[in-house]
Amino acid sequence: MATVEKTKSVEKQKSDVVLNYFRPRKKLPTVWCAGCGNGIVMSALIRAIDKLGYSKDEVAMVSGIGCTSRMPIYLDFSALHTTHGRALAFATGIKFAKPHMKVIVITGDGDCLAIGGNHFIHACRRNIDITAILINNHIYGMTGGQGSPTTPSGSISTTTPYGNVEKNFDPCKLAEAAGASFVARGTVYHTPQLEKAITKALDHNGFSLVEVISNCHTYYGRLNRRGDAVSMLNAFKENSVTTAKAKKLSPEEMEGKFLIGTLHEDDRTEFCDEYQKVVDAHMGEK
Amino acid sequence: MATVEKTKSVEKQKSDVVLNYFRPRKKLPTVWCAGCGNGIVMSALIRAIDKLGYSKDEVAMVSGIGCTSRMPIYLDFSALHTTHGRALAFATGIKFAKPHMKVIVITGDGDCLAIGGNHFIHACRRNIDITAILINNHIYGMTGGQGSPTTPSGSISTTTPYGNVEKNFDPCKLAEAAGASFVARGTVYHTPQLEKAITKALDHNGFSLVEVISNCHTYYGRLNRRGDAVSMLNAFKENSVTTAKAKKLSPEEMEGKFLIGTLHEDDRTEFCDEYQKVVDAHMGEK
Amino acid sequence: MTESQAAKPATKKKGKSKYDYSNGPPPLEINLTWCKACNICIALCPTQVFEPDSDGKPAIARAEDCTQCTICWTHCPDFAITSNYK
Amino acid sequence: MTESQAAKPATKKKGKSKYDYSNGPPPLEINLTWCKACNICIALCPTQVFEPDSDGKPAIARAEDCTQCTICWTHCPDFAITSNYK
Amino acid sequence: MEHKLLDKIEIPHDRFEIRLSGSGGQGMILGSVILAEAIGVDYSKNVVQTQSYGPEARGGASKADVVVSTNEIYYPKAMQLDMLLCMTQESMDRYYADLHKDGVLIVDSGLVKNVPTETYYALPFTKIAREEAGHVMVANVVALGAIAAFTGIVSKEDLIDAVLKRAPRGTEEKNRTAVEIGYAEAMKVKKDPSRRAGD
Amino acid sequence: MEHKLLDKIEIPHDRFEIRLSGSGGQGMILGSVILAEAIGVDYSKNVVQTQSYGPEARGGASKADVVVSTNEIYYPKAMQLDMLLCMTQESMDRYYADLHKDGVLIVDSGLVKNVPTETYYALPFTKIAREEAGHVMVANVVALGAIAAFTGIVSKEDLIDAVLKRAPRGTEEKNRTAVEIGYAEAMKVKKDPSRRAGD
Amino acid sequence: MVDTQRTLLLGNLAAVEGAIYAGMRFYAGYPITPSTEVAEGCSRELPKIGGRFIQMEDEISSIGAVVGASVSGMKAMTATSGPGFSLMQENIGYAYITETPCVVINVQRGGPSTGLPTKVSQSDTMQARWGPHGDYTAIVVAPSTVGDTVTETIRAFNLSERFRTPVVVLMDEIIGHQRELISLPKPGEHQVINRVKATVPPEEFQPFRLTANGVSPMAAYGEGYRTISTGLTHDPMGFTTNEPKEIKVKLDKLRNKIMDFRSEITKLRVEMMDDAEIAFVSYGSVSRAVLLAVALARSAGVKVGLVQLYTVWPFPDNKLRDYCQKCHKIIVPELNMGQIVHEIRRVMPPDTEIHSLQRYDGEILTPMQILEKLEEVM
Amino acid sequence: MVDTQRTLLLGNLAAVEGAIYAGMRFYAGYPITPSTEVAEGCSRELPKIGGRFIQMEDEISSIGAVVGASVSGMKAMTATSGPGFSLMQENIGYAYITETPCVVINVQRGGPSTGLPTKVSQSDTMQARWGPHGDYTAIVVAPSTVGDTVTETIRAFNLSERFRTPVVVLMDEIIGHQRELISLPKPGEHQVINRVKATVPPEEFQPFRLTANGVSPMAAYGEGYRTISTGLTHDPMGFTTNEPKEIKVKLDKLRNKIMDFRSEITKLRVEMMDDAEIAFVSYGSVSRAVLLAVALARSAGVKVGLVQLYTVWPFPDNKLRDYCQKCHKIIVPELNMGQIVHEIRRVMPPDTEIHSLQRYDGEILTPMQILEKLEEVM
Ligand SMILES: Cc1ncc(C[n+]2csc(CCOP(=O)(O)OP(=O)(O)O)c2C)c(N)n1
Ligand SMILES: Cc1ncc(C[n+]2csc(CCOP(=O)(O)OP(=O)(O)O)c2C)c(N)n1
Ligand code: SF4
Ligand code: SF4
Ligand code: SF4
Ligand code: SF4
Ligand code: SF4
Ligand code: SF4
Ligand SMILES: [Mg+2]
Ligand SMILES: [Mg+2]
Repeated sequence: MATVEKTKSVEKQKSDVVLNYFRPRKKLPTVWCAGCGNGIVMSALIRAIDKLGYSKDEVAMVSGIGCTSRMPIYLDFSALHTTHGRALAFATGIKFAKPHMKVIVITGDGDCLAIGGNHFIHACRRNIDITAILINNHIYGMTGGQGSPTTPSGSISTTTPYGNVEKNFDPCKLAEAAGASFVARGTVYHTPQLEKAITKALDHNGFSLVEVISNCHTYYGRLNRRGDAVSMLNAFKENSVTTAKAKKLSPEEMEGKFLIGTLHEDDRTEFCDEYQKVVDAHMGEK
Repeated sequence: MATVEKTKSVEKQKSDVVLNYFRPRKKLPTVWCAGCGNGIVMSALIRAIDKLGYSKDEVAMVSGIGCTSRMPIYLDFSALHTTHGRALAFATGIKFAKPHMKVIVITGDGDCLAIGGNHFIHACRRNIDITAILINNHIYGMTGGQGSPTTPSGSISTTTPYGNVEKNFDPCKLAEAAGASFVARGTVYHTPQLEKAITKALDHNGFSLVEVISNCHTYYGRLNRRGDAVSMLNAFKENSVTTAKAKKLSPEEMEGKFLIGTLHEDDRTEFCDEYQKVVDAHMGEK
Repeated sequence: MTESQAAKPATKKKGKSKYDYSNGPPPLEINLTWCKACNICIALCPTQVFEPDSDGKPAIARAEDCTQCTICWTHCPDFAITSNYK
Repeated sequence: MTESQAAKPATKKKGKSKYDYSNGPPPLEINLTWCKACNICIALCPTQVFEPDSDGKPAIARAEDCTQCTICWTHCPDFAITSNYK
Repeated sequence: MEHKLLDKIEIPHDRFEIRLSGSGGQGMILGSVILAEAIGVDYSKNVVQTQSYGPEARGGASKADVVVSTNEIYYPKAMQLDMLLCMTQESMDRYYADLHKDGVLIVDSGLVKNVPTETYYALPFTKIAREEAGHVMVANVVALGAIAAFTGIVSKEDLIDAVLKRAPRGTEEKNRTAVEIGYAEAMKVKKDPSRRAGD
Repeated sequence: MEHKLLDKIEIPHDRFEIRLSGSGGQGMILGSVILAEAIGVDYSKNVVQTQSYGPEARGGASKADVVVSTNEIYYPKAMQLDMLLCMTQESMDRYYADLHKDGVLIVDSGLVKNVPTETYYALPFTKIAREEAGHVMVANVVALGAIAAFTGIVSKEDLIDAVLKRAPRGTEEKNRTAVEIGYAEAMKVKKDPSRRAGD
Repeated sequence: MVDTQRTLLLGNLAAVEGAIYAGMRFYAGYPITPSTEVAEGCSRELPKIGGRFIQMEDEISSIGAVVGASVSGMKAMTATSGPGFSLMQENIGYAYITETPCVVINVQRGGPSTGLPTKVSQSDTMQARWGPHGDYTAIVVAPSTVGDTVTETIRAFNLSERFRTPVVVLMDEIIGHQRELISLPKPGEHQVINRVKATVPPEEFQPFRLTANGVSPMAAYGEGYRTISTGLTHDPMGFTTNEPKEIKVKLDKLRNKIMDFRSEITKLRVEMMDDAEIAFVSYGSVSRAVLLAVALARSAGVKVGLVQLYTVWPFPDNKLRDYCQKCHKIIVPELNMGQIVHEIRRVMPPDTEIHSLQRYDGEILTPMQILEKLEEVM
Repeated sequence: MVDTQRTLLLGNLAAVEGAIYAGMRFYAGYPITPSTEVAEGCSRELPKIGGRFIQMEDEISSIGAVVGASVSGMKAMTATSGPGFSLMQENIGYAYITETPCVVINVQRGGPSTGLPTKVSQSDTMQARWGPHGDYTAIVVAPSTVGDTVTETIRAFNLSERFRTPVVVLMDEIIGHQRELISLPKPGEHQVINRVKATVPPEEFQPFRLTANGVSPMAAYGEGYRTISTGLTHDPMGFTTNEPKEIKVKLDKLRNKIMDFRSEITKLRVEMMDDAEIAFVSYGSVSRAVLLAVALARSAGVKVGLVQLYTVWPFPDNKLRDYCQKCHKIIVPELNMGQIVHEIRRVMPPDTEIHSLQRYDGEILTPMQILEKLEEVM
């Protein structure tokens, strides 16, 4: 029996690793709707953190306001659930004050790109070593389904009742143009790839963005007849193309599809490192 | 004599056209330092407007706060000198309320890209028909020489006394990634090209950006030993390459140089036009 | 029972798992308190291991078909599924 | 004076203007109240038409060399130069 | 504590307070809106509708109140319910205390098992909806029909009009049937005192 | 108006108020800072320095005040100047009214042509700087030397120390010379009453 | 727009109806609980009447766009709640100094910070007066029912246009999220005020001219008057100034144009005050609980009345003093830790006992709690 | 850092010196006149002592980064002026509810809006108390000289760390832009308070536990305590709550931890009040003009004194009443349209005559103007 016990616990490790990371005394289940992609991202994130072997004390998790942004409440890290859109600003303070910590920002498409757009592009520009996980469900979930900067043109939301007349951002393109040194996209359907993308992002020194295409079937799905969580997940599978595969496809074949995988990577110098050089050069001066 | 008189006034028109556009009862000279590029941009802008034949009443000019942003005070258009960084937000209200007006935003690198960065990327995203003239002097002039998001890495400013450790934005790249449909760059040295770029931008339906590399010799120049206005103008000449010429240059030859000319142009639909379609479709419904 | 007995891949059969759960614990543990009956695991399992119970929550109906492919538990948004084998 | 007399391009000479200002007004008008003596016009004029006066403001020293190239007035940040000819 | 003033005061019976309660997906809020609109057809009645907002409204417990009065409604929230509908056990446990001692309690007998009183009306609204009205989604409308019958606060006809105004195109008949069945079943229960409790 | 209280009050002479004025580029602010630091070497003296900010400071008129007292300086701004330096006509016109009737007026005689009084000291600071101290930039320092001589508020030695602390590397000699010349020229004027005005 | 027969209307949508009635044709906003239905309503209704709705990137730009639309000639508004209202303060200040008419609806929820998004509060009352930096004078109105919300929103626009100033409508979660059967006003039933337009020739026009009633006529864009609005302190031409005298003139104008007409602006509901010895003074949704409590107390023979402030700012010093002159006790029930009660203390004669009744746990004061307080004070 | 011998120091740089003395090692800010020299000073000084300076993209992110640095364990501050202070309100509210120590310097200039960037004002006094939405209690200190600025900035940090709350230092353009010869404090000369750190085992730790003095010990990041701070109303664990009882506990905590210790927080300078019949009450730079006016009036035999508020908020109700008990007249000179004067009216006995002396044209009140007012009132 002893052998079995041991084997069992060893083998079980990967699937229940997330259980080791819940914040003590915080009760589950989460506030999220049944089937919400947020939980899928959370478990991929935890597996990535666990794989990289960070101690819980060296991780800080920061979020703004939104369904997505509730995530840090559940996890056993130092956490700041801040004001709407400002997570990256607070996170910049933490990272700069404690450069040895791994600072992870969890943010939604509204939080990160609407009200928080400026902090987003500036964190990219500074290339500060923060990993931002942007859960893009194409809508404001928390407030009940208003349009966001990623709501596709033509889509219905409670503030675009006749179809969205605005264009939507490509957050990855924006991040790269602003200066982020690692940019990847995943979906809640492609969980192994998502885990890998997050792992790479965390391991990268510099600002890293992982955009995760996710389902808010409660609002986006319902208003746009995209069905339930399952149908939306399946749609992500059908509409996504890996960067490798994309090279072989014609523009027509790519029509209506989106890329997943690592979209950009470079090795520009990191903000805190550069600042440290200034300190080293001037420390002790009068 | 009569003939001469007439000839003279006709011929003089182009050089003194700016005189016809000063705001009545507002006294000159401007607040700007001797040699400040802002005045050079202002006169190019006026020539472009005059060439396009807009009536004064159909132009609205909006700015934020900064040396640059004082420009609308001097010109005989409906004008809003708003709060720091927010010009594009106010301008969006004007354009959307009065879609037939030509709305021009005058903004500085701090105004547009630091505090105003979010409004900038969202105006680009919406592709609303506003022309933004971004006078990039690589520093906060008005407040006395602090670093801005375009201050080059390594440069001295009063808040980067040991050299800027941050990276700087490329505003044109950012605008394009955010969705602007016309993007051009000019300098205060290249006045004919600048006039042309502004003319094109004004004539474009959609969000247009003209980044103008300009001199703040008072702060940027002095702190970084770039000499006076004249030396800075000459440096712009030496360090810029037209898009046409750039095609023939190797990356090494492009090192330290920047591009001027039209950098991006597309014909995506414009925000007010698209909204009008919704109104047309639903007008009168109960 | 020895290690080799527990969860040993059986001979490969189409639609059949290579694991043999007959002597060990069930392939997966389901936390019905956390489960919100979203249906994702039930729908995505490639070998239809689950059937919905009366609350719509997953019940293991065909344990023997579970290939430990990880799909259900990496997709469960409520951390309600853990594997006993992988 | 007829139109053809005023500001007629003279024969092309290097460093010499094709305009002949001898019978007309000076090539340019300078508004010394607005001028802030920034030196730009003086430095950028390709034919060195200006000399700085005691305040550092431009004085037309070599009118005959002005080619009406537009450089000085399109670069004057204080709208202080207007051309009488172009 | 002795209350000289409070003991003298009695809340006048010019108000009728109704609460519909259940879980997020059961349409309690829409039900209360329809009920309020139906009652309001009578111009002599003032109606205020309120509901619970927040995370609860998205899945957990959900409640919606309708206050009716022929006078100006000063206080918009329910104080002592004259009628309480419970579509889940959780809502039963949570809101029963708010019911006036003479208030009417109505429960979905298929879903609510423990009722802390003996005087209440019980009908299996969800089951009726599924089996007789064609879809579980109209359980709330079945319940509205029953409320009309049990309380008389609104006529069946006004209720049907109000339901149809809000019914998505194509579901009109299903909804009309739901009201009719709810109303009829309730009338049966009402007339047969032996069926007042239990199921 | 009759002021029973105000008429009784006299501002005590425990303060000495100095204003340096000119145009943006003339270094009046730096001059006032150096002057304040030089005076402050004497621990018995309190010193407050203030200056004009805003668009003026960038090119137009510029002024900087130094208030000195052996007591706590309650009010930091100048009220009635005991000394006024004017390096431009504009500053002359603007600030003369702030000078106490017994105050000392010092002007750059090369730049200030109209002086509304006959009792003042005039020296061509800018010209001296250009011609004798090697650079027009040190005109403010020449003026400081003269101020030391005219007012005695600070010793030449303390002034030189203060100037050298602020002088950019490589300009020390130029600056020392500037103080010396300013001081010497002023002493000449001071000793020769006939030279007190005009130039 | 729903028709004018009786309709079950959500409080937040009543604000939309009132605004449209008053002539609002431009809405810019950013969603936030519990105000979101105002935005959603506008997004549905405005296209139908040729109006314009835009969801901006945040609250700062929302009020910015509103001011932009207003200076160019439209009646414009935005709606938000605590966190968004805090973000708007700088640009509300801009509207004050540029004298730009516009309406800002704040559907209050519990604070500070993100606080209690779905719970009621009246804790932004002082902020509505003092939120932006600098000196200015604010007009703030507060409805208490769904019906009120229609009329007070109309009044807010009227005051805004009349006085060329931003007006804040202080709603709260209870009002915003309750539905009531009301009859919408028919055309002509309420007065609709429009800003006084410039009529003098453009070359004589001074956009911030001092006038007898303190309010300067305003020119829309595109009509021949090309004016400048700036957030820098300015003279009557709108030109920036650093001259102490001109600065004082401008700041006095901002105050006097409102304070000189205070009695025209302040509005109170007065119930059973004729012989009242104890008065309740309240505003917003809590007033309804007070109304019931007063009615009940009267039925028990207590001489008590209610003064309800429909205008919270400027504070109705004189009117309140008048109505309460016979009261030796005043009870001030508020859904906060005591805000307007300080104003009442300031205004009332020193011998008046002022009692603050506070609730700040996300719930509304009940009539019973109000009666308990009354009993305690009696 | 300049050495401790006498040095001619700009007011804004005095704030830097005070902050560094108090242990500030993190500055995040956005330049704005007339506060910019605070940022510039920090950018120069902090690298020399291993501290960190960052210029953020705006004021919202500046206070955000400051809070981030503080929760992670550093003493942090930012500095700004009116427009930036308005923008910071939402995140200052976040610091209130999360009980995060930090210091915000507001070097006041004329408002509203962009107003008068280079001119003095005290018109953000009420905003410093009521700027963020919701209920909370603010601590605000106000220096009046360059020397004060050093000590008040140290005190601000001490109060902030002691009470786990943001503290605002209300400076103004005059103080910020004047230079004075002062001696910097030597190490040990002033007490430096550090936040009480968590000591219980992590599994027992409650980051917002109710304690006898109302202040909960705080854990820095990376030290074994992994806590959550949220802007949603929360329980002692920091977990969000909608329970009325828990909400009340939290809001009471925010108030009581400060109001119960008011006398420890309030600080006044009292000059010649022993026999004073008329008192001036003032704060900030204008106090210096008052001091001179009082001295001059005394020399003419007038029994007048000064109470200067170094702590503006919480308002020192009792202390002020005590000091002024013999005064039948109080004059309140302010560089605004009358703000703190309302508090004084609220606090003082009804028979005290309160006179407001206002100046709001960008200039400072002169001793002569103050004496004129005194004469008028006498
Ligand atoms: C300053 C401010 N404005 C608005 C809100 C309201 N608000 C809360 S969450 C949210 C949008 C959330 O959308 P997103 O970031 O996409 O997250 P999701 O809920 O979709 O995960 C909004 C607008 C707020 N809390 N604060
Ligand atoms: C909210 C706010 N923050 C800061 C400032 C101060 N400020 C005025 S102009 C300016 C920077 C201007 O830089 P830029 O936009 O590059 O214009 P320039 O003066 O260089 O033309 C700053 C920070 C302000 N006025 N308002
Ligand atoms: S509303 Fe949307 S985003 Fe929010 S929890 Fe539900 S499904 Fe997820
Ligand atoms: S400070 Fe710089 S940007 Fe401003 S006016 Fe002078 S040169 Fe131009
Ligand atoms: S692990 Fe794979 S095969 Fe097994 S139940 Fe889950 S999804 Fe089905
Ligand atoms: S995926 Fe998880 S929450 Fe969803 S039904 Fe399966 S076990 Fe339940
Ligand atoms: S027009 Fe050309 S040639 Fe003539 S003065 Fe100007 S710069 Fe010189
Ligand atoms: S360019 Fe214009 S401002 Fe400059 S020196 Fe010439 S005329 Fe004067
Ligand atoms: Mg979202
Ligand atoms: Mg700039």
